[in-house]
Amino acid sequence: MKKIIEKAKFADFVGTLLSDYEVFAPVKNENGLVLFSRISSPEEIFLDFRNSKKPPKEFLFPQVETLFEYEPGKVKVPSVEAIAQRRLFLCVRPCDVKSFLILDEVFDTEEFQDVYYVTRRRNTTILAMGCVDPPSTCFCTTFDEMGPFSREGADAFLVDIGDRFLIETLTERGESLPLESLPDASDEDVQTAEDVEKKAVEKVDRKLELSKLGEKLDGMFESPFWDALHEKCLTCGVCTYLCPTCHCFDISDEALDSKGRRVRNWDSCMFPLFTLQASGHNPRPTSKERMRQRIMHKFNYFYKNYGVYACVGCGRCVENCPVNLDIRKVLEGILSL
Amino acid sequence: MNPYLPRLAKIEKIKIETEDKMLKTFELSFLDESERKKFDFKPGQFCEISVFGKGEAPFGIASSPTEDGPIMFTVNKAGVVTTALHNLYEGDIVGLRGPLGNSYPIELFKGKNIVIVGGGFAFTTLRALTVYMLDNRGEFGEITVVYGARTPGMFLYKEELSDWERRDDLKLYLTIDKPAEGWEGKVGLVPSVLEEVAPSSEDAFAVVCGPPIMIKFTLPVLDKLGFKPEQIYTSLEMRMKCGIGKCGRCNIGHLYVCKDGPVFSYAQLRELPMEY
Amino acid sequence: MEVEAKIREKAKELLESKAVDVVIGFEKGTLPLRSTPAFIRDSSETDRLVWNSFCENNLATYLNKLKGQKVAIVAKGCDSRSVVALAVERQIKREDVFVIGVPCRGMLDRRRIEEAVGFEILSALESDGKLVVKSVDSERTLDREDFLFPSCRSCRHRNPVIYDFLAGEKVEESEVDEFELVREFESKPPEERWEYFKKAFEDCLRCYACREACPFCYCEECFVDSSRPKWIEKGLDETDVQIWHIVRAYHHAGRCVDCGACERACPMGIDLRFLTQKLNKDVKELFGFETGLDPSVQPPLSTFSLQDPDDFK
Amino acid sequence: MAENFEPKIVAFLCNWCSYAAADLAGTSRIQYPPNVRIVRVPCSGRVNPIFVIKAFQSGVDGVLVAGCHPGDCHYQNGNYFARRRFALLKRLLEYIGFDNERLHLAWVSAAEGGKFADVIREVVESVRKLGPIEKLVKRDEVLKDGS
Repeated sequence: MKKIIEKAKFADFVGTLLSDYEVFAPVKNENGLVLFSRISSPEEIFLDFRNSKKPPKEFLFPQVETLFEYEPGKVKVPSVEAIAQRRLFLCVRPCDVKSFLILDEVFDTEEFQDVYYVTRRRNTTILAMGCVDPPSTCFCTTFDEMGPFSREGADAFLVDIGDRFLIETLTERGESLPLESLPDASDEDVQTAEDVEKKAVEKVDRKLELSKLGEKLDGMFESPFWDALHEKCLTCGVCTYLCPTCHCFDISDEALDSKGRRVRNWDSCMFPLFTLQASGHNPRPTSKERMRQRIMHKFNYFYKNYGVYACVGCGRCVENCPVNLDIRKVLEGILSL
Repeated sequence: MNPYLPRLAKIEKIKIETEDKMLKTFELSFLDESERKKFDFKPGQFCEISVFGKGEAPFGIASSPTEDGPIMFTVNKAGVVTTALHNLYEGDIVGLRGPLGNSYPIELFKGKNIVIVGGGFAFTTLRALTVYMLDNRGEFGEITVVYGARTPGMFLYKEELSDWERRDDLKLYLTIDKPAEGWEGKVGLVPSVLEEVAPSSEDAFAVVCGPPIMIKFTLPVLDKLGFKPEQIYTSLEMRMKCGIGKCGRCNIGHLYVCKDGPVFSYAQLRELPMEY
Repeated sequence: MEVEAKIREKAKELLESKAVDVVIGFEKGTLPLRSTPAFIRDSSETDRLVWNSFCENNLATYLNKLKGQKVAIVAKGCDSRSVVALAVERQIKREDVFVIGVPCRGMLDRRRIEEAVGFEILSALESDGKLVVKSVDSERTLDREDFLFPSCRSCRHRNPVIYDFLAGEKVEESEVDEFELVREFESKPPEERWEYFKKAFEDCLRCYACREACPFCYCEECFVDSSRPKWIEKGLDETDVQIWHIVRAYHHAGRCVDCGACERACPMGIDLRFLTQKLNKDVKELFGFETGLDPSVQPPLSTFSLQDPDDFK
Repeated sequence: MAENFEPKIVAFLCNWCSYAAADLAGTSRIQYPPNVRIVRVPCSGRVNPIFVIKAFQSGVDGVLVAGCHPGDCHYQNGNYFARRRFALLKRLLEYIGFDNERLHLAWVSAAEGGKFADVIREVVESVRKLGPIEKLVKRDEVLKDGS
């Protein structure tokens, strides 16, 4: 169904959400960064943003997570209830919503189910919001059925049509949102929303043609392309820590005498310890192997294993790389070989 | 079922395997007996052993599925977890997660001649495979074992090796790098001994585990003996954390050593990039 | 523009004469207001080299990875001090590095520019002290002095301290008190200082961009990566993050040239110079030392003087 | 609360002078508060500032670093390096608003058993006045030790 939320009444709408869900929405913090965080009142929401600095992935796959605590002879797993509250992600961009589907491929396999991720995922309703004015760093339209208004993976979808939002429910979870009191969307509203959508899709013109990518990558493991590419890379963790589809993690124990816990932290293929073995051997010692691994993983290996690229074209790595190593230019370089 | 949750296990027995005391064999038994019954594994699989407060590390299962009771692991003292393990005593509690990974292709090996080539301390899962075949001796053809170590004191499972030497249904060739007094067996590196033993590649499979340098010189010998890549298997070691194909680090090409391995055929490895 | 032409010409000459194996400079970035490091090995490609107000990286950080090669490096004032200090610490051989010095008027902070104009900038043009930024439908002219990086605003070494070739005329040095903000902060009450310290680092991701961007973070194994002993945990615990930053800054006492590369690399916009500038001030006042100015002087923590101040009772 | 608060103090004592002074204080039956836990180091120059910061993070209320008087160092210049290191560390910790009187520095020669006891008493009293440490200490309900 399609309904209308007047912007003036958006705060009330969020108020009703807050009574049923834990709501996570974009917030501008004191240091001026737009991050998704849990809100306690509608006023905290900040909507004049292109996309958040850190992806909302951090609320399904947190940067730090206790797997279990232990005492001598006893292992205590955090109760599932602790992470099973009803939650709602508000105003998530379509690329980030798609990243959840990509993370599902890794964490929600039937052989080994990551209970921490899956519990949160299954209790989260996703209220996405289309990108009316996508920036030049975005290239989401490169990926099939992806774009500033793609609805895949969302329970409901918001379109900003000037002084109001058009909200469209896409799943029954979306239907269960408190929309009864809202007026239905008029044909005119629907038409305006479609125009906004069309304009936005055209704006994302950096569209790469990836059909040949897999076969090119297969043949180029020893290519000198990687020698030229990696030189300026600093092997810091910015591109991986701000990426919505990066899923690598480290497991380590934190202990004090006989008590402690096992913690899962984000990890990065760029870090020295990622593949360093106790013998001192490291199959990926320098930025060359690591940059090659990052590109191969996202655009070759992940595709081979799961049939989808591990990239949604959100542009965060493009914007934040300290040396402006632009992944779009990398892909264009590979495709032109 | 939480795949990251280790089961508690007690160290029943600790045995020092090598003269430099860097390798110890641990026999672990689950605190909860019912876990042992559920723990059915195949030779070649591994487990993640937890030393609480220090971390977790992957170790090949050295005991064979045909041996019930405690599960055997041989640990080389190298990093944080292995050093912590070496500092533990019998009766201490550790965590055990597994069995993980694939195993040697037992079905494929049935009725075939098996050549086992081991080097240094990489004889743990090879022991599991050998004991499994000896306990189901009729199902396999000729078994040839070539096992090399630096010095006589560096062999693992010495008592069993002497038992195997006395068996007539197994050809065992032990070799050490340099002559040592009191040693009558072969002297020489594994690849040269293998060439001398020259097992037939007819209807046979070879399983090779050992330091990279040994593998590098063993492959050409196997090739000369007529072993095709699909007839040669090995078990690889990579840095691992989750052990279940999620934490992203142990990949060779698109395959994860923890989930799609650790056992690979050389036909598979030739298709993958040389990044291990 | 003429500085750019000089850089290109010199680079071409160096490569053609085989004096160097590679020239590290800057080329046009893929985003407006961005230049990106360039590694030029073929003399026909030197036209890729550019010079503008967005050449913000300290290229000296790459010297650690190119040991043994003859390298030419485009260096601003601060970068040239890094070359001196790296040579003093015997990480590079001075004779292996050809310094193409560039007098610098300070680099511009793209994040603050974007925040000031509010629209997404698609192109930018620099002309004598002004910066014209354009989006699809609007345009703004800005005064570059208002958008200098903090380290550039308090910079007293705009001209390279060493160079084998100077691309362009020297600029007048500023007499600004580089530790003015530090002195101001020192006068604040402890609780207020502690609150600022806590808030400054709360967004830290532990992505280590600050470590990787700095020419002086070249340790084989950083103390955060050490497992035996494990000094701090790898997560986002407040004290682990704080200790990471305190010890990282402390490790640069008497080794930091205040180029600001760490701050520019940080994706979360953290005030990283807050700690390093305090140490630079103390090192100057207590031991009379400034990093990277004099190749013959030992860094302060690897030497001592009998007349050092004494806090021990 | 401050009166019965018993601060935990860690003292890094250089083996040749301040550790020997502690011995001397003991053999001379000089009384001093038991709050101090001594870490014996070869020289005050061996004390890495991260030892001090790690101690505070682990909940230690006060740290003393003691070495030989300048000129007496068994290794000639270990204490001179320590002097520079801790001059910078003390000012940096003060700068970030950390209560600086938790870090005490002292030269105590092997013959100064009395001075050693006085220094310990002074450190314990000054840290007792500050109360338990709050800044930089890891507050972690799981990892909190018994006390």
